[in-house]
Amino acid sequence: MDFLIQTVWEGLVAGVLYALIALGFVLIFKASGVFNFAQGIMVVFSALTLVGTYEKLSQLGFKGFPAAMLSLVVALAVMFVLAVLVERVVLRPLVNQPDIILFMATFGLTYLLIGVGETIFGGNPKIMITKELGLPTGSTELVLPGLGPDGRNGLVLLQHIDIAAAIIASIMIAGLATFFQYTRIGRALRAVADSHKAALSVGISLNQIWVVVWFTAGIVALVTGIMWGARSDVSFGLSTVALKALPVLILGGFTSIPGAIVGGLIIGIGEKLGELYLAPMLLGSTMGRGVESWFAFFIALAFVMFRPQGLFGDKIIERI
Amino acid sequence: MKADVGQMGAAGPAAGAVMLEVKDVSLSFGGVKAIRGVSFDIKRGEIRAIIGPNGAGKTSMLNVINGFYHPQAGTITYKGAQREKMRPYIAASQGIARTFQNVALFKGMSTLDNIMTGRTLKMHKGLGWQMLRYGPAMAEEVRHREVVEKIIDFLEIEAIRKTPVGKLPYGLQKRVELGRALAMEPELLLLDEPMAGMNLEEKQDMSRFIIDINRQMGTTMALIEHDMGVVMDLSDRVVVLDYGQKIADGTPAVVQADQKVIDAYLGVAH
Amino acid sequence: MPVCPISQKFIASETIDLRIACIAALRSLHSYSKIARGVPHRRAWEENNLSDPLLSTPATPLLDTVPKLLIRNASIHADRPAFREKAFGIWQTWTWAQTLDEIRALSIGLYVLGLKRGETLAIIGDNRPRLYWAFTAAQAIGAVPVPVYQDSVADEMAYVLGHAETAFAIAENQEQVDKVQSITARVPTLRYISYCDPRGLKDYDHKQLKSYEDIQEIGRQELRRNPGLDAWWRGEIDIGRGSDISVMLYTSGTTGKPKGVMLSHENVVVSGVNANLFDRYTADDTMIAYLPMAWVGDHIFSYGQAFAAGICVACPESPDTAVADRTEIGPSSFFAPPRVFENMLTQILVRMEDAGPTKKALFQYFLTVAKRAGEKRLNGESIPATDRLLYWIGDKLVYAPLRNRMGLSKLRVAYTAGEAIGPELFSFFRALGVNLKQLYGQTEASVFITLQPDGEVYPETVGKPGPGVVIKIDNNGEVLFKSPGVFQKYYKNDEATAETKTADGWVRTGDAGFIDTRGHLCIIDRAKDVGRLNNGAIFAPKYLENRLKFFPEVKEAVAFGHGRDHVSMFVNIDLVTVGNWAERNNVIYSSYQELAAHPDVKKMIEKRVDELNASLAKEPRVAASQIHRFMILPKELDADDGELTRTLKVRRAFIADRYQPFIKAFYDGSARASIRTEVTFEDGRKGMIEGSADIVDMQPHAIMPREPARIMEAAE
Amino acid sequence: MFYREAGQFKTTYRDDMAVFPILQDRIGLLVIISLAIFAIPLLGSKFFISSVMIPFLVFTLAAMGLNILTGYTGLISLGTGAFMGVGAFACYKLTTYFPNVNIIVWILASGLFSAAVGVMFGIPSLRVKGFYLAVATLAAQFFLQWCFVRIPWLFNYNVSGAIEVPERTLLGLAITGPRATPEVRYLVLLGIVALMTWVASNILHGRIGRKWMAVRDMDIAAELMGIKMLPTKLLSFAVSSYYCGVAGACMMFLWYGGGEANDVFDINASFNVLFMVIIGGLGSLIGSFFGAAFISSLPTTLKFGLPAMGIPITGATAEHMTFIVTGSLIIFFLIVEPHGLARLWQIAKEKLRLWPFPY
Repeated sequence: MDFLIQTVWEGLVAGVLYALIALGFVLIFKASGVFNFAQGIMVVFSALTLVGTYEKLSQLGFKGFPAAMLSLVVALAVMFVLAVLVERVVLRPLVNQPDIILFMATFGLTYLLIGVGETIFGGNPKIMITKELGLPTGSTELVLPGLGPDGRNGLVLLQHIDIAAAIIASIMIAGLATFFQYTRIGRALRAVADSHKAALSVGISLNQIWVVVWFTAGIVALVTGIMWGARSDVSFGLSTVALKALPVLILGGFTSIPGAIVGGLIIGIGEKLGELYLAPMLLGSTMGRGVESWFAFFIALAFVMFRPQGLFGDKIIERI
Repeated sequence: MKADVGQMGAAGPAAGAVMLEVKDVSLSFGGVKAIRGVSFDIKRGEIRAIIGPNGAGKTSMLNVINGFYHPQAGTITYKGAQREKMRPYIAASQGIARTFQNVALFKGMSTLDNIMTGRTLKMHKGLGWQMLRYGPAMAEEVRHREVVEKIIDFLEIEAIRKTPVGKLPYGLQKRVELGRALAMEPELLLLDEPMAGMNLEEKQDMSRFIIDINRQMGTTMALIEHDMGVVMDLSDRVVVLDYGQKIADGTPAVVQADQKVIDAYLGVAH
Repeated sequence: MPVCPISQKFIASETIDLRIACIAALRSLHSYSKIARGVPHRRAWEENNLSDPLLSTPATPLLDTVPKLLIRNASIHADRPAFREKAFGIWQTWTWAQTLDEIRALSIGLYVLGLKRGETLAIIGDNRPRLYWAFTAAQAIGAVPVPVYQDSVADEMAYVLGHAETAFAIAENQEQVDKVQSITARVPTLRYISYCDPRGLKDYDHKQLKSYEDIQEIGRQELRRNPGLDAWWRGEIDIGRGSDISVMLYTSGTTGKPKGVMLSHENVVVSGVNANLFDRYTADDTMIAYLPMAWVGDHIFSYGQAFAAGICVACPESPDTAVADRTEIGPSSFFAPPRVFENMLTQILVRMEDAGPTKKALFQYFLTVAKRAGEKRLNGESIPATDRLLYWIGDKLVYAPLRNRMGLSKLRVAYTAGEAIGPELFSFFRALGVNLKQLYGQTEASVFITLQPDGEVYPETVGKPGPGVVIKIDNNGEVLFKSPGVFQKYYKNDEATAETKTADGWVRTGDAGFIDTRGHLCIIDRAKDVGRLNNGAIFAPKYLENRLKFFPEVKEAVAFGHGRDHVSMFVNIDLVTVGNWAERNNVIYSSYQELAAHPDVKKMIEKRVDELNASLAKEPRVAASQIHRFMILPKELDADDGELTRTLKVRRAFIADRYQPFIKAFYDGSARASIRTEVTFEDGRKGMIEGSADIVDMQPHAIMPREPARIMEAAE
Repeated sequence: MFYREAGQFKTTYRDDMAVFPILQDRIGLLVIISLAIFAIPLLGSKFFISSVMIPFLVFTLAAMGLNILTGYTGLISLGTGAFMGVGAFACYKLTTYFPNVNIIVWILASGLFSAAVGVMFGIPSLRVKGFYLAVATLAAQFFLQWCFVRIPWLFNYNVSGAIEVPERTLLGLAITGPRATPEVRYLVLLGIVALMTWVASNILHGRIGRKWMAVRDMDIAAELMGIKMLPTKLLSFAVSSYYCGVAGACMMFLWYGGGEANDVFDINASFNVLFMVIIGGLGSLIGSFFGAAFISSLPTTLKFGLPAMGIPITGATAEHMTFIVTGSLIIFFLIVEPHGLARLWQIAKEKLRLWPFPY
């Protein structure tokens, strides 16, 4: 039983991170209709910038929390520049093109970011500067009386960074919600999501909004990158994990922020349960290995067969 | 135009037996009621107009008739058989074709291919022959091309035969769409605002086509149209909807004189 | 280059018997039809001269009617295309054998419905194979087809159908049926109306209305029921004689009611055969039929010539698509009035305006090459090797693609007629390698009076007398002709016939002209408009005006001279051309008046007038018409001011009246004249016309007849 | 410029509906085909044939397959790599069990297996559209890739965990395996590609092609006209996957000669083929050729092209540069011509047809 709880916890934490990546997707999709395939690479790129900058600073003898904070600012600045560039170079010339073309453009962006990132920071994995950023490390063992095997006390190991991740993610989501609800730009954003034409008619610059949205997605990516990097390391291999956020999108819907969060949690937990319980049971221990690469997709697939509009989407009324 | 109608009206097909009967049909989306307990019928060979102010539920009615929406209540009897809940392609196979309020052509294809697509239900040669595009597949293709060319000739769109429909002006797109519907050789043709956005000349052309289709091919038609002049000229009977309810039904003259209809069009508060 | 032997022979002798000419032409048809197929043109030509033994065999039956030609074509050209029509997206094609089948069915159907020998059948519609077949179907059983202009209003149609006592009418579609039905009361002889396109006619009363197909079906049923019917039908064709009336064409005549020109089969067939020999048409050729079927040109080209040589006739889908359809078909022979070529040129120039700089430069460069070498090449003259090479490159890069875009890739011969064609325009097409030629003809002549032979093409003439044609100019300058195509008479109008046909068989054309030193005919004006100078020389104002207007700087010109000592002229400059020149040369002007008074402009026009005088001096007949004095009018002639007609023709008398002071000055020797008169405009406004201008004196050239034409056979 | 269309008129619908109705186009095609058959094997170096032409042809097949699905039916798939893998493994198993049947037969038959798998994973297309479907097809990609690695039966329990292509002959000539020369493999591949291009063109020009395009352009209208969504979409999945499957088999047997699924048939392969389709031009067969030529030759071009241009690169930077250049080029192309190289080709052709008039 404690193993189950541990599994659920792990899934939950992974789910939070999936949800964060998905959130980045949703933000951009909602505001500009772009399926941003580069969201995964933005996670890696932002984290690399952070760590890379800190490395450079520490070579100059500037270390510790202030240096980390400075690196954080640099990383944010880079993400902002990226957002501006994307808007100028990619989105603006491609406005009104079919979705698939924009989708492809974000592929190009992915390649570009990989190339640039590797050229600047090198291809080797890096260690996340968790401690320097003031994030907690270490772990706590929870003793669960009577929940272990054979009625013994169960043990559940909670990484502090995971707890921090959950908290930070929650704060960020709350912050985003406030931002959307109560600021002018946030309201503009929602207007754009509803109708580009409507937004234009009330005098909102679409270009500005795109920059804001991409920058926001960049911040989300940076946070995701820090969290994920703290759990493993920072490398381009991480970007494939971003693909895991895709079933979350199916599940939650491409335009729903709550969908992204709930979907993330479902996928995170479901995947861990499937990996540790279902697959060995069905396929045996050798065959059952590695199912996590597709299990999440199957959950999502099974789900959409019954609810094509996703978790929180409205029933689609087709008009003609 | 009016003279035309009069001249042909004399020899035109007399409206025959009831072809389609809509009985107490209601339709709602979520909480919004689009159609409320509407009943009317369409007789074989007639041109039946459905009119009403914006949002009266006219297009929804057509969508119900060709199986795209499923009414929550009421029955639809088509050619003597009460209809089950079904997919639109079944309606198509039973001989119901339609055109759309906002042109719904296949934008990436030429006029010819669009109309050829209307022949889909009548073409059957399998993948094997299609792969070779030879023998029976080619013969079938040629056979149907002949039919399609007759339609192109009928609608006088020879000059745009190979033009991608996306490049055509609106009026011509509407004509191509009519051609595509005709290619299905329908028994019942649903026309959703066939003359919307057209200039006078285009309207006259379109009216002529509608009359010719009705008289020469004997096609039964249900027609939504805003131009009252056109409706009065073309249709044999008119049903008037307002806020999803039927408020009048009868010949153009009767409907035109109906106080409720006049109120609905003048916007008298309910 | 060979010259038509028949024409040579006939031109040589003034006293020929036209009857002999006809028979010779018809005989040549026999040998011609045998060799027409697949034999290179040159050989077809050589084998076709008069020494051909076949022609001296008197036993050869004459192919002297169109239906007989059909029978022949259906046997020797059975599987070759006779008619094509763009319909339902493709070129529907009928071979000669199928054509025979269709015509026979219709013909017998018409007979069954009661169409009798000698009765008339009206044919109304755009160019359609079925309507062409209707001609032959009627002719086969001895009836006379009467094509009617498809755009005539009901009144005109009522007159023609009534005058021709039409028994049957075949109409193309509902529109024409409606017209005919609206006039049935005025055509009591009309028994049946038939239609080709059933669209919209389903609900019409079919008591007197029959679809084309139904009539054919009647014929087919009869044929099935009665196996001997085919032989009977062919017998009916054999009864036909060349002297029978084959067709009646109503000329639209500028004044009075239309006249029904009766042409015999011989007229049509011989004219067709001669024209085919002249330009070596064979069954390999394709024509596009798009001009009205009621016009004699179309009847001879697309019917007479086509049946005589087995030429394939292609009918466009509709008048709107005629250009696109021509491009698809790529005809080998093409007739069009000058405005069609003008439109083509405009289209080319306008579209090239949008081209990129490289393409434009390329186009311009090779255009100059073409102007230098193209026409010479076509005329068989020698050109320098460099030009030959450049022309070859230009052909690959510019000329051939242009011809392709215009649908003229496969063209061998193109003709234009009807009105004067500008030499620039004419030369442009010839330079591009389009063998454009002019002809002069009339309904009364079964078209052909003169044609330009290959190698002897001069823009200002309309060519030499066609095969079998003799022309003469009478004292008034009017052109008269005799030819195998001379019409029989005007239907029910002996008075008009007598006016046109002289007792000794000459036909008055109503046009004034002269034969130049090369033996080519120049048409100068309508005979009635030609005046005389005081010294007795003819004065043809329109000729002079047209010649001058061909210069791009001249927009309008008005010549005076009838009853005067010499010719003088008003000139309007072309504001576009001269304005361009002014811009290039930094000449500043604020109005037409100012530009017209500019000394350099005057010099420019003076040079042009001098050029015209020089070329007039080469022709003794018109040399006296050289312009002695001219002035550039200080005002543009305008239709709104009543000076031009709405079709932009000069109203000479009106202008002479309004500008009386100027004309006076022309002939009293003043160097400058001014005018100030109050005028009432069409809309009732009153206005003042005032201005003054210099009169320019010209030095006439001495009369210098050009050297006699070179003998072109040398080029062989 | 070269076109002389005047006089090329059609008298039958058969002629009018020909794929190449213009004579000059037919001549051009003939020239290209004869160059491909004679000039390239005779004049091309072994390196050129094996690392430029063969990859180009293999990817052309795959791109055609994906174009049928994405370009003609409007369904986005990100599982192309896996469908190619199915073909490769199917071919491997078939030739293992029936070594005497000619390998070309098995290459063509292997597509049937990926067609079946494609249909299975195409079922969600009835319920979801657009990017939802794209993500759903990723399930196929990851699941199948997992199968290729986890089911050793598929690779005959080879210790390497990879396919090891055996030698197979045609008329005594080795066409697969280590002894098969690049020229022979190239010609076999060329034959397969030519045949399948012809077939694809036939299908697309007929009733089925029109159905697909109708679904792509306006699915609701298509259904109201009697086109059933599920069979139409599934047929598209089947045909598309068949092409991808054959491409995969060709890739393994005529190009690589062996390899591990995780390296060859991974998601990058799917993306690559999608690039080809988009850069080449959605809904254009010729675009598949262009796209495949462009993307498949890009790495080779960069590897040899950059040093030639004086940009010195070591192995690692070369790789980075490839990424940067590829990414930039993709974005550049999409901006310059979102309709792909096929549109440029079409414009060029149109210009030649209208010559000397401007387009």
